[in-house]
Amino acid sequence: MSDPHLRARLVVERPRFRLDVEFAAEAGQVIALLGPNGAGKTTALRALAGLTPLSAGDITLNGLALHTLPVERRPIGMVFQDYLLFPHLSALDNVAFGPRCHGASKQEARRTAAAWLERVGLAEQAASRPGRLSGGQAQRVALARALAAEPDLLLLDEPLAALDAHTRLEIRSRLRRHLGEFGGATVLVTHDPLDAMVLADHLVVVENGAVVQEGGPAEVARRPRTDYVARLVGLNLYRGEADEHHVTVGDVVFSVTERLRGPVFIAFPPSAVALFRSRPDGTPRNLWQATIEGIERHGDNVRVHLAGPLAAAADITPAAVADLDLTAGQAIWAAVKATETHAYPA
Amino acid sequence: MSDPHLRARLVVERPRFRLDVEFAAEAGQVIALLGPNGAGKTTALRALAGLTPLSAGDITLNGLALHTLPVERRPIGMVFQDYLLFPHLSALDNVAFGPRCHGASKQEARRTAAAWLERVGLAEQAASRPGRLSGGQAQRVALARALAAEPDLLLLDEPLAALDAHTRLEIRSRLRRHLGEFGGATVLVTHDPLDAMVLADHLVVVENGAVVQEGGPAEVARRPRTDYVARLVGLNLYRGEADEHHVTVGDVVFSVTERLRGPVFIAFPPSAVALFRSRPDGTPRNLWQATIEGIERHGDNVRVHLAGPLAAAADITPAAVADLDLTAGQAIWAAVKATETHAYPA
Amino acid sequence: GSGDSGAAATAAPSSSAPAAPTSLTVFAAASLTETFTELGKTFEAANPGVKVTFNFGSSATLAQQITQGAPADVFAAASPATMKTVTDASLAGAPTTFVRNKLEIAVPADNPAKVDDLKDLTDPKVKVALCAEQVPCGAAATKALDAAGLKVTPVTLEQDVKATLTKVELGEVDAALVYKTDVLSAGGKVTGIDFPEADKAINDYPIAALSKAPAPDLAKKFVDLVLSQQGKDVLVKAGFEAA
Amino acid sequence: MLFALALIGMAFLVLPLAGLLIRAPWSTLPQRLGQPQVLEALRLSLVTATVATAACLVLGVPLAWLLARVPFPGRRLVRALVTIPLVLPPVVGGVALLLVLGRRGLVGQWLDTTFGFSLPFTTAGVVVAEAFVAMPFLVISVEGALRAADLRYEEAAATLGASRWTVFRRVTMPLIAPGIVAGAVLCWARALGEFGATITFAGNFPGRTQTMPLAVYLALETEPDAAIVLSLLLLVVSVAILAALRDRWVTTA
Amino acid sequence: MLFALALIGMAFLVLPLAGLLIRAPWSTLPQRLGQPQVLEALRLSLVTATVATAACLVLGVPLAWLLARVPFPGRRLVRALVTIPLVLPPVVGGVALLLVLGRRGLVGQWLDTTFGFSLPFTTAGVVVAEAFVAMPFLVISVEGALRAADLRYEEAAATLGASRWTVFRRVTMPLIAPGIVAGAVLCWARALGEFGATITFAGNFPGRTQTMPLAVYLALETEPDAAIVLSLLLLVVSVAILAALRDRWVTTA
Ligand SMILES: Nc1ncnc2c1ncn2[C@@H]1O[C@H](COP(=O)(O)OP(=O)(O)OP(=O)(O)O)[C@@H](O)[C@H]1O
Ligand SMILES: Nc1ncnc2c1ncn2[C@@H]1O[C@H](COP(=O)(O)OP(=O)(O)OP(=O)(O)O)[C@@H](O)[C@H]1O
Ligand SMILES: [Mg+2]
Ligand SMILES: [Mg+2]
Repeated sequence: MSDPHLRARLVVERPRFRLDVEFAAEAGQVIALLGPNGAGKTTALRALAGLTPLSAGDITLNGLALHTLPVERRPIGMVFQDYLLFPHLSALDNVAFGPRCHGASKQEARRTAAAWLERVGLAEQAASRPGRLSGGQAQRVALARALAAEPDLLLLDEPLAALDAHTRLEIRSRLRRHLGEFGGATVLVTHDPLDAMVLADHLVVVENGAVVQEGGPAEVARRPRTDYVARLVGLNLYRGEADEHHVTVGDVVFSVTERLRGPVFIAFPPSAVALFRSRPDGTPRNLWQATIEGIERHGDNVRVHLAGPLAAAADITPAAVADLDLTAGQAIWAAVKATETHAYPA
Repeated sequence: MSDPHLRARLVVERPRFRLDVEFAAEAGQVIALLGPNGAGKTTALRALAGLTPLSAGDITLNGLALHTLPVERRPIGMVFQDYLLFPHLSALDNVAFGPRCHGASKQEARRTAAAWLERVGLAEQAASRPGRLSGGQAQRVALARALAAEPDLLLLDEPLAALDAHTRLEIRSRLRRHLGEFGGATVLVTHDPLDAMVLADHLVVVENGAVVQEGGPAEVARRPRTDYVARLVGLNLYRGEADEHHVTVGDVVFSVTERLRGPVFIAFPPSAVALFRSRPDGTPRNLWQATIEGIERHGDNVRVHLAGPLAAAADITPAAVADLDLTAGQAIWAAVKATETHAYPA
Repeated sequence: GSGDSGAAATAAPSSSAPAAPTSLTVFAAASLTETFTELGKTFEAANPGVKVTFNFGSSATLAQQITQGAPADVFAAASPATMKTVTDASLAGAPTTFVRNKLEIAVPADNPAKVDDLKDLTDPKVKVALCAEQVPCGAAATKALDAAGLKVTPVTLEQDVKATLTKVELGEVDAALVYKTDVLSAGGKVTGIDFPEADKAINDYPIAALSKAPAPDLAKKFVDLVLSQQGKDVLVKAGFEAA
Repeated sequence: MLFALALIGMAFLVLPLAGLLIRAPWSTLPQRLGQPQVLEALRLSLVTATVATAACLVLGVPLAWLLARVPFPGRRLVRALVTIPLVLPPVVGGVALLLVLGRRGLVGQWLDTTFGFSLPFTTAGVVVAEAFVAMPFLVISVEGALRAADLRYEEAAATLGASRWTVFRRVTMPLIAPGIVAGAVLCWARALGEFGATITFAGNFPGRTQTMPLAVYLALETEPDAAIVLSLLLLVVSVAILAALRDRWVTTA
Repeated sequence: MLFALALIGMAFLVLPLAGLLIRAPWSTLPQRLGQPQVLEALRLSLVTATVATAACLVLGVPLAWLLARVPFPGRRLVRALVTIPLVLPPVVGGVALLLVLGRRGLVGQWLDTTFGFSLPFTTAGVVVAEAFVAMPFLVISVEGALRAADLRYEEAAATLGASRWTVFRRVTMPLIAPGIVAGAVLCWARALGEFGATITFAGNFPGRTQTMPLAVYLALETEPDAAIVLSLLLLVVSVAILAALRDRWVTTA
């Protein structure tokens, strides 16, 4: 088949918001929709499911014109951002709901459901009503419920958001395993770059209702094209003008290893930024004076937010903070090793 | 004052669950309740708020016997796991609700509310009903609503869970700033170790309704005492028997830099684990044979889960994966540098 | 003894109404409940194997039901007007007046307003209840008051005579114009006071066998029973005046 | 404030009962209640009210769903028309039923000539009259519950492949169970107390169409004290049934 | 399936209206409606039903709240007792009211001797009778809505410092607005159609206590056609008011 499994163009008009995105996925592929709060990710998923009507556009799944079908005829499974488990049914019956709708007998459906609950590690809670489940337990049941319907297209709205770190790791790898076995396409909405990187084959970054970047996870992580994406993957990102091995960003000139001309992006990780109380000697490249805007613990390190000609984040060790005696509002010199920068055409 | 600002002993009995925790906090301190799904964190918060009756125990806040007061007389602010914004009120009126209940005039309350919405970056959404807010926007409104009531004790049930990475960073630092200014105590429930580390002065780890570990973030991160905590802070953790510089864990013997005797914990990060296709030469210490259980991308690296005498995680570069030609089920040798292990009394 | 067996017969599920002529259906004004029930038993005793079923209700409702095709054999109304709607629809032959009812002043047993004749009702301090003009007792009351040349301002115009009587029984009003039969049925709770103008406002009760009666022979027999001396005795005992 | 108002409201509803209790002729009570006609009327009342409620549930819940969930032209009007039997004085309601379902009525004529079957003056007619008067209570309560319910559960069910009917049966209905129970209680109680439409449409035949309220009416004509006894019996039985039933429904719902 | 049932339900409720329309004496209609007593009765009906509904809202919503939210011993019984006026044949309800609030009633006697004020035969008496009969509809609908509502919003309000009364007023009430509207509609419609208790308790005097249903009933005695005209007038007016009002309430709620 030359046509992709899923191809969608989704246009939704709202009074003060317009969504217009387009993407495609091969069978077995996982697409992650990433984007800031209010970007339109949930809206896009709802449009795929048929819960929000399209203003324009179309959806083709496996040759089927999905946008012409009512919700219940679309071969989809969906996990909602706030679960929406049926409060009057036990966890088991929640999961059995999909199979029953697809014609399984009561017993059969319950057997399937029990197997799914087992797989998400909730066999013990099978008889509990959703009101008695903790937040994370509820989300796992929602996941099982969507998967048990054996959909062709799986729609996940932040399926891992409420899970604790441990469970998250487990469920993430289980989800990955299932998505690997899964013949259909998956569209995953998430905020968590790690989830996106681990689970998705293809990222679609949405901001303000439009696609601002898409590509493989590695590609997106390495070459962010917007501030949001850069922050997501933990990079500092600027737009500059390249002239061979030099890139000028405002008043600051960077040496880079790439050889480029014209408008480019330049990106480097916070850990590549070194801070100095006084101007260091040597070449004036990759060096600028900044003001400390804030300091916060960040894992084992400390993240320093810099204002000045370039807004940047720098990660340094707690020891260094003590040595440099850093406080907010203080002026400081920042430098980046040329080998740690990465430049690419804008 | 020698007494802490907040001192609580909370006992809640449920048919198949018993919560029994005790903690204290100084004025201005932030306590994080960490724990796996279903551990009882939400239950503990609800008990503090008076929404779930205590089976036994007491709560003293600033000399006040909190457990004797009805919910509405307790000087608390609470952010719920699923927000619970009033669906019939605009974002502004949701936030103004607390001030109004505390006697402010309608105008005054709205002014306060507008200021709070501004602070969480939602001035534009002031007139929207909760049904029209995205998940993250809703959570920020919930945060503003709790803070606007100017409580003495702030209860946060995963206040950052639905936020995107960028907003999260912002709100987290704003929250931190506010918590810094805040004179009362804060109890924060979270799954996210980063949130806990950044925001909290003191961690209380709850598992199965009981406190399993508590202490400063650095202390807990460095010396986890349960599997859950270890995984949370990204360490491999084992319980062993120390004899001077050697610690025996099952069949494996580790060399450690500490000098201890008797039962100890030993911990090391996944990045400290090296993998070899065949038995490496040299000292047999810190070396064991394992089976690969699973492999997943993990940030820029790859995380390999090992089974065998020790269940462990190892982080290696993608290049190394290719070199070693790793696949699930394969047998492999694992080794840890003595300098990267950390042992402490159990 | 006999009450029990009668009740048992009543309780037995009677199969569809328009059955063999072993069953007679009588539609009668609610004020005839007691007397007609007694006559029904007499009729059943005289005609073994026949079961009499009554449908008691407001005369107007009964007339409405008959014009809409109710399977009735006999209709006994509390006013000539309601009977007229049935005869006008040619559903009954000429009706016969079988009994009359006369007005009395009813006052509570303790007679708080010290009423003793019709003139006392014009006192504005006396609360009076009358029947609405649309119902027979109201029409009769108007006639009587007109005949006496008195003008009474009542506090209420009741929908039927029983409701009027209830107001007296409970002491809500000090006096009311109701039928003699009603005063009698209330036992000692109200006192009746006769007045001369009552003779000018007598209400007739007509009865007729219906032309589409499922059991025409039995219908005729029942009408005859009501009109017989035996029937009259029962009715007069309850306070009616013989026609 | 809330408590005070609630207590006044409660007193207003319950005090008149006290009046009846004081007035009741306790000495002759057992003898009056022992009469077979009384039990017959009570049985008939309970059976017809229950059957009428069942019929109202079957027809009324879908109607409420239609009004709450399916937009169609004229919905406003239909919604208002549904309240008609509420506003119509019951006796007129009975006349209207006679005009339509009576032996000479619009539909009744056809029923009579085709099947030789006629509703008025039968127990089925009592059920029809009660259902007609009581159904709006059910429809309006259930519609209110449907409007208050969270639509998104129904969306979730649709994404799992549930048809409209399945969504309705397995998600909507259980979610609004308290509303349906409330509506059914109203409906049942209204049917149990129904008088005007019943006596007009179905007549007043002991054992066949004479329900308790009709028996009370006749008793009022002859012995007012007996009427109070009958009313008390009806009250005690219905209150007992509701108290027993509703709590069970409410808790399992 | 759903549609079919809903349509049958709708037909059942609306068809009898058709019967009335066919039977109505259209030629003499304008003349009949022009009579001043008719308009007087209509005005009185609308005013008393509206005042009675307002009274029921003030007393009934707190009562519903008490029954739904505050556990107290005997709650089951009280909940069942609230349905009494539903089951009580209205005429008996009127008698019960007289026994308590009449001139010689338990409370009425005291009212009469202390204030020289007596409820029967006054417009206020009509309101009392209508409120007594209609309040259970409101209480039960609102209680159902309260039970179906999500308690956790009330919890959230309490953590923000809202007293029970504030929670009730600013959170509970708006959240269950559709339920309250449904209850108020039932209550109003029931009050508008109320006949038996009104005539028994308040009597029937044109301009003071004669509401439309009373006028209809008396018209039935002499001219059934006039009764149909009056009923239709009552129907049209109430349907128009409900259609106009409810959609506005429902959408702003
Ligand atoms: N029912 C609605 N009616 C009108 N506007 C809405 C509605 N739901 C959401 N919006 C608006 O549409 C935009 C997109 O919302 P959406 O829920 O799709 O965001 P999102 O990307 O899922 O955000 P989040 O990550 O916070 O969940 C937002 O500006 C939101 O305010
Ligand atoms: N209303 C309830 N009735 C009975 N048991 C409950 C109820 N709510 C929660 N539980 C049980 O109590 C335990 C603790 O639940 P709780 O919600 O406090 O967990 P949690 O630590 O907040 O988890 P999560 O991180 O998933 O939100 C769980 O086992 C849960 O199943
Ligand atoms: Mg969203
Ligand atoms: Mg929780």
